Amino acid sequence: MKPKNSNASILYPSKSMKKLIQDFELVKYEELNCEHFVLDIKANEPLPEILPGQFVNVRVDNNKSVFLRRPLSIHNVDYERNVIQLFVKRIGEGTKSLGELKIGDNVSVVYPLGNSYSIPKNAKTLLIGGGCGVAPLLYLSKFLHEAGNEVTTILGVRSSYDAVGLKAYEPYGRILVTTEDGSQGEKGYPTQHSVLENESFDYAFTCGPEPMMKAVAAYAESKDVICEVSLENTMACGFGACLCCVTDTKKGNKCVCTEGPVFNVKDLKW
Amino acid sequence: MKPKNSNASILYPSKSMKKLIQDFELVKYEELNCEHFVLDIKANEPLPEILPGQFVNVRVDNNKSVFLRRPLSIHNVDYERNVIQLFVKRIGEGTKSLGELKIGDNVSVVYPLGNSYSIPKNAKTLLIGGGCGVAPLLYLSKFLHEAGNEVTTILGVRSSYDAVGLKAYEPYGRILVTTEDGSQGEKGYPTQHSVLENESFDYAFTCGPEPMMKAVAAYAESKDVICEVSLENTMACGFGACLCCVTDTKKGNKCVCTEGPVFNVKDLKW
Amino acid sequence: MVNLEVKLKDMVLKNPVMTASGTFGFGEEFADFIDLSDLGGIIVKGTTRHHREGNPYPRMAETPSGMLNAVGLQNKGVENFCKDIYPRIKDYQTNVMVNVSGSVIGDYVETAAMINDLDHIPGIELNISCPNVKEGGMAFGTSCASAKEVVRAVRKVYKKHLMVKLSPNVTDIASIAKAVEGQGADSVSLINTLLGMAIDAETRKPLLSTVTGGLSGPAVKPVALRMVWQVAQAVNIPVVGLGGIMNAKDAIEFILAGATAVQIGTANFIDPQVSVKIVEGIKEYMIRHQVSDINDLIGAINLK
Amino acid sequence: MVNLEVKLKDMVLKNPVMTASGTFGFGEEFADFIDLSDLGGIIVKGTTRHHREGNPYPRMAETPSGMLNAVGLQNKGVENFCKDIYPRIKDYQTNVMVNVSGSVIGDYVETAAMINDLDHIPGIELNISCPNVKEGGMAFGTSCASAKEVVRAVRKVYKKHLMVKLSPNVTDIASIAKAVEGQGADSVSLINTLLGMAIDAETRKPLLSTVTGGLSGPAVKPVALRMVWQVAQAVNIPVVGLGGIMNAKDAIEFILAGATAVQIGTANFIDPQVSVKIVEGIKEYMIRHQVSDINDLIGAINLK
Ligand SMILES: Cc1cc2nc3c(=O)[nH]c(=O)nc-3n(C[C@H](O)[C@H](O)[C@H](O)COP(=O)(O)OP(=O)(O)OC[C@H]3O[C@@H](n4cnc5c(N)ncnc54)[C@H](O)[C@@H]3O)c2cc1C
Ligand SMILES: Cc1cc2nc3c(=O)[nH]c(=O)nc-3n(C[C@H](O)[C@H](O)[C@H](O)COP(=O)(O)OP(=O)(O)OC[C@H]3O[C@@H](n4cnc5c(N)ncnc54)[C@H](O)[C@@H]3O)c2cc1C
Ligand SMILES: Cc1cc2nc3c(=O)[nH]c(=O)nc-3n(C[C@H](O)[C@H](O)[C@H](O)COP(=O)(O)O)c2cc1C
Ligand SMILES: Cc1cc2nc3c(=O)[nH]c(=O)nc-3n(C[C@H](O)[C@H](O)[C@H](O)COP(=O)(O)O)c2cc1C
Ligand code: FES
Ligand code: FES
Repeated sequence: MKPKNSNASILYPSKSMKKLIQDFELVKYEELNCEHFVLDIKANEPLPEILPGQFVNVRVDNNKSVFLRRPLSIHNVDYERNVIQLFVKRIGEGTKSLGELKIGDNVSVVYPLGNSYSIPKNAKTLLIGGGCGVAPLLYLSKFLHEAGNEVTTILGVRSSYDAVGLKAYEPYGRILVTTEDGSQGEKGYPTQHSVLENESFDYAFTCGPEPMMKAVAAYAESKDVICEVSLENTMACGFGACLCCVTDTKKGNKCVCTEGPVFNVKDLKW
Repeated sequence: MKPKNSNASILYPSKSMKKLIQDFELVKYEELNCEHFVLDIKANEPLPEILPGQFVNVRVDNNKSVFLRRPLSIHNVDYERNVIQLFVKRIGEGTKSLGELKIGDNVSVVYPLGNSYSIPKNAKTLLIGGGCGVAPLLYLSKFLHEAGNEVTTILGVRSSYDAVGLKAYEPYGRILVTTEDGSQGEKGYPTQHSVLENESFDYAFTCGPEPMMKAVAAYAESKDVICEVSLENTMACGFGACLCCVTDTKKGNKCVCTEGPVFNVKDLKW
Repeated sequence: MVNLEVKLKDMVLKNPVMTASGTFGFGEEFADFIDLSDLGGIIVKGTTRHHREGNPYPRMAETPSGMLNAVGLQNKGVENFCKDIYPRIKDYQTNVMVNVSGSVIGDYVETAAMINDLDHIPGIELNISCPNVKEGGMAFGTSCASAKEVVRAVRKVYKKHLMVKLSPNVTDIASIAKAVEGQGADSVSLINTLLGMAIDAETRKPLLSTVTGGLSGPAVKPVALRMVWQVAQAVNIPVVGLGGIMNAKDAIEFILAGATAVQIGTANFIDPQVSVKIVEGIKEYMIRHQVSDINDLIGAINLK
Repeated sequence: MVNLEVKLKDMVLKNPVMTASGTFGFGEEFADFIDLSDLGGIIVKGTTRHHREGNPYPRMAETPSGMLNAVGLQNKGVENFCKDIYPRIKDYQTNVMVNVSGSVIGDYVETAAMINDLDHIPGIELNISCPNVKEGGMAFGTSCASAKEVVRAVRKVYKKHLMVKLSPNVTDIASIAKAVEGQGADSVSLINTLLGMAIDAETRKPLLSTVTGGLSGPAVKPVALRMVWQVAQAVNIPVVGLGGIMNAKDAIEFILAGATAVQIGTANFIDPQVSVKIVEGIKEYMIRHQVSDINDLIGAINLK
C-alpha cells in the first residue's frame, strides 16, 4: 500500500486562465442509450487549458422554452482536434433539444468555468459516478493517471443497459460496475461495491445524484478518506455574476459556479 | 369585348367547409432570390376544399422569438399530392426561420382561413401583384381560367432579378411584368402598364403593398372596374377569435381574417 | 376513474378548464376544432351596454413569449347579445358565462340585469380590469373603493354566479379581492392583462394605435401565479386562475397555487385545440400521481 | 462620428449603456469577456449596511423568456465594500455606482453616507424596490409616503448623484417617481423585478426557497417600456430604463420611450458580451438612421 497522500487540494483556475465565449460546431453525436448521449463540439481555435471538474455553459438555440444556458461538465478534451466532449442526460427541454442538434450546427459555449478536483500524486484514488454523474470523471481519471495515481472508477447504474462508455476509462485505470438489478458487475449501489471493503483509498472523487454522493461522503468519513464532490445547483450565469447557485457551506453561502462545482465534503454542511 | 360580368361576388366558405389544424411535412424548398422562397408542404390526408385568396396560419417552431403563428396566402394547391405551396418573403424572424426549415421538418398549419376572391364567368380579369403580393394570384388565376375568364396578370417588381416564378402563371393566361428599373417588361409600376390604358377589364384583383393596391383601386374606380384587394393585417388567431386584425370599413371594423382578407374596395374607407 | 368536477359556489364545472374572455369569441369560432361540451366553461367576449367599435387598428403586437392587445371591447352591445347571439349559443353543453364590461357603473348594472334574465347563462364575469378602454374599465379594478362600488351595484341586480375579474396592475391585489368578496362576489378570476407597450425602433412609432395595451401569454405566467397564490390565501370564495397557461402542467400549477378552475386565453390562438388537450393532460397527471379527485389538488402546494 | 454621450444631471456617461445591479457582480466577473471602459457605467451588487447571507438555495427558476430570482441581497456589507472591494474596482474607466439597499431607513442612510466618502463612486442607486427581502426593501417603493421618507433621509447625507430605483409592483409608478423627484432624487431607474412565482407541478413545491421572487428578462420588457414611458412624461429628472433589454433594438426602444440611459441585466447571463454589443448596435442604428446625437433620440417616440 502506498503512503497516504493528502497534500493535494482543490484547484482554482489562475487569473491568467481566461473565460471565453465561443461558437463551437457539433461534429459528432453519439446516442448511448435512450437517456444519455455524447456530443463532440469543435472550436475554431486552439482550446485554452481546461481542468478536470470544470464545466461549460451552453446556449440552447433550438428550443423556444429554453431561456438560460445549460451547465454541462467537460467529459473529455481533445487538444489536438480542438474538441470538447459532453456527456448529457436528457432531463427536460434543454437537454432534450441538445440531443436534437444536427452535425454542423453551431453551439455557443461559455467556458471553462468552475474549479478542479485535486490532482494528488502517486495516491490511490477512487472515482464513483452514478448516472450522468460520470461526466467529469473520465477527464479526471486521465489527469489522475498522468500524475501517477492508481485509479479505480466505479460506475453505478440501474442495469447493464445503462453501463455505457466504459471503454473510454480503461486506459487510465480499473473500471468497475454496479447495477441495481445485478445484470452486470456487482449487484447494488456503487457504495456497496466490495472494493470499498477490501481495499483502502486516499481519495474519493464523486459526482452524480445527491443521495449517492452523500453515501460516498459517509463511506469516506468512516474510512478517513479525502472526499471531493461535484455539485449541480441551478445556475443563471455560471461565472459568479448572479449569486443564484449558492450552496450552504460551513463558511456560509458559496457559489457553486466559481467556488465549486467541486467541494471537499468537509466544507459542506452534509 | 365580352359583356361586362358583374354578378360574381366575394365567396365565403360554407359552414360545411371546416377549418383544420394539421401537421404538414416540408417536402420542397425553392429559393427564388435572396428575399423570396417557395415552400411545398404536404398533408398526410386529402386536403379540404380551398378557395383562392384563402390563407394558412403557420407555427414557427425553429425560432425562440416567434410566439404567434404567421399568416401566409395559399399560393397553389396540388390535390393529388396533398401539397400546399406557400410563397414567402423574408420580413422578420418568423419568415426568416420558415426559410431555414429542412426537408422533412414538421409544419403545424391552421387552415383554410378567410374568404375568396370572386370567381366570375367569361369575364376579362386583371390580376396585379407586387412583391410577395403575388402569393394568392397564382391559385386565383387557375380558378379564373377554369371558369372561362380571360386572365391577364401583371407582376410589378424592382428589377428582373425579382421577376421570379412567372412560368407558373402561363397555363392560365397572359403574364406581364413591370420593373422599376426597366430591366424587364415595361418600366414603372404595375399600374402604369400600357395594358391598363389599351384594354378594358371587368375585374381587377390585387394583392401586395398597400400603396400599390391603392393605385390599383384608383385605376379601377376611374375605369369603373370591379376591384378586390387582399389585406395583410397583423393577426393573432386567424379565425375570428381575437378581433385584432380589423380594418375600418364603411360598415365599421371588420376582421380581415374572417370577413377578408379579400375586400371589395368599395367597402373600404380607401 | 378520476373526478374532474369542481364547483364555483353553486355552479358545477365538469372540469376546471374554462376559456378566457376575448380569446374565445363566442365559442362558435372553435366549433370546427373542438367539442365545446368537453370544457368546464366558456367565457364569451367582453359585452357592454352599448355597441362599441373598439380601438383603431393596429391592435396587436407580438412580444417575447406573449402579445399585447388593444382590442378595446369591440362588441355589438348587450341587446344584440341577448337577441342575436344568445339563441345561437345557449344550448352549448357547458357553462357559458358573459364577460360584462363598462365605463360607468350604470352600464355595468343594466348589462348585468339584462343577462340575469337569460336562462342558459349561469353567471357573469365582471370585468373591472380592462386596460384598453379610456374611461372606467381598469380604473374600477385599481382601487378597493371603486371595485367595491361597482360590485355592490351589480350584486343588487344580478342573482346568479357573480365572478369578478381582477386587474394585476395594482400594488396589492389581495386587498382588492377581499373588497369584492365583501360585496358578495361569488368568485374572483385573475389575472387580466398587464399594461404594457411596444415600439417599432425602425419607424419610432408605437405598435398599438392606443400606445399601451394589455400583455398576455406565458410571459405573464409567473406574475399571475404569484397573484393567484396571494389571493387564494386572502379570500374564502373560489379563485379562478389564468395568465399564460399553455399546457396541462401550467394549469396544474395554478390549481396547486389555489385556483379552483383555470381559464385558457392566448394559448387558444396558437393551438385552437389546446383547451381540451389541457383537460386530457390534467387527467393524465392525476392518474400518474394517483390523485382521484381534482379537488385534492386545489391549493395543495407543498411549502414543506 | 456619432455622439453617444449622455448626462444624468452632472454625471457624464460616455454612452447610455450601463449594467444592472445584481446581474454584473462587481464588474470583475466580466473582465475576461469585455473591456469595462467601453460601458457608460456599471452598477455593482446590492450593498447593505451589514453582511447578509441572502436567501437559502434554490434562488433561481427559469420562466418563459425570463427568470425568477430570490438572491435576497447577499453581500458582505458596506464596510467590507469600502475596504476590500472599492480598492479593486475604483480605477475602472467608467462610472461605478453602488446599489444601496436596506431594511430600515437608518441602514440606507448609514450605507449611503459611507459611500459618499469614496472618491471614485460618482453616485448611488437607491434600491427601494427589492422584492426579495422580508423587511423593508420593496415596501419602501410601493407607497409614495415611504418612498419619500427614505429618499429625504438619504438625500441629507448623500451629496453626489442619487438615482432611485423604482418598483414595478405598484398601481401608479408615475406618482412614486414624482414623489422621489420632489425629495431631491437626481434620476430614477426602472424597473426592478416584477414579483412572481413558480411551482414544480411534479413535486408540488415552489421552485424558490422564498416561494415568490423577482421576474426579469424579455418577458417583462413590455411592462418596463410602458412604465418608462409613463414616468418620463411625469418627471423632469432623467429616467434610466431597464427590464428585458437583450439587444440594441430593445435599448433604442427604451430611449425612444424617454430613457436617457439604459441598464442591461439578465441578458448578461446569456451573453456576457452583450452590453458592449449593445453600445455598438446603438452606434450602427444611429448611422443607419442618420442620427448624429443620441440625445436626439431620447423620448423621440413618434405619436403621429
Ligand atoms: C456544474 C454542473 C455540471 C453539470 N454537468 C452535467 C453533465 O455533464 N451532464 C448532464 O447531463 N448534466 C449535467 N448537469 C446537469 C444539467 O445542467 C441539467 O440536467 C440541465 O440543466 C437540465 O436542463 P433541462 O432543460 O434539460 O431540464 P429542466 O428541468 O427543464 O431545466 C429547468 C431549469 O432547471 C435547471 N436544472 C434542472 N436540472 C438541473 C441540474 N441537475 N443541475 C443544474 N440545473 C438544473 C436548468 O438549467 C434550467 O434552468 C450539470 C449541472 C451543473 C450545475
Ligand atoms: C392574410 C395574409 C396573407 C399573407 N400572405 C403572405 C404570403 O403569401 N407571403 C408572404 O411572404 N407574406 C404574407 N403575408 C405577410 C406575412 O404574414 C408577414 O410577412 C409575416 O407575418 C411577417 O412575420 P415575421 O416574423 O417575418 O416579421 P416580423 O416583422 O418580425 O413580425 C412581427 C409581427 O408582425 C406581424 N407582421 C409583420 N408583417 C406583417 C404583414 N405584412 N402582415 C401581417 N402580419 C405581419 C407578424 O405576424 C408578427 O406578429 C400575409 C399576411 C396576411 C395577414
Ligand atoms: C385579444 C384579447 C382580448 C381580450 N379581451 C378581453 C375581454 O374582452 N374581457 C376580459 O375580461 N379580458 C379580455 N382579455 C384578457 C384575457 O381574458 C386574459 O385575462 C388574459 O389574456 C390573460 O390570460 P392569457 O395569458 O391566458 O391570455 C383579452 C385578451 C386578449 C389577448
Ligand atoms: C439575479 C438577479 C439579482 C438582482 N439583484 C439586484 C440587486 O441587488 N439590486 C437591485 O436593485 N436590483 C437587482 N436585480 C434587478 C435588476 O437589476 C433589474 O432591475 C431587473 O433584473 C430587470 O432588468 P433585466 O430584465 O434586464 O434583468 C437583480 C436581478 C437579478 C436577475
Ligand atoms: S450561476 Fe451565477 S453566480 Fe453561480
Ligand atoms: S386574427 Fe384574430 S380575429 Fe382576426
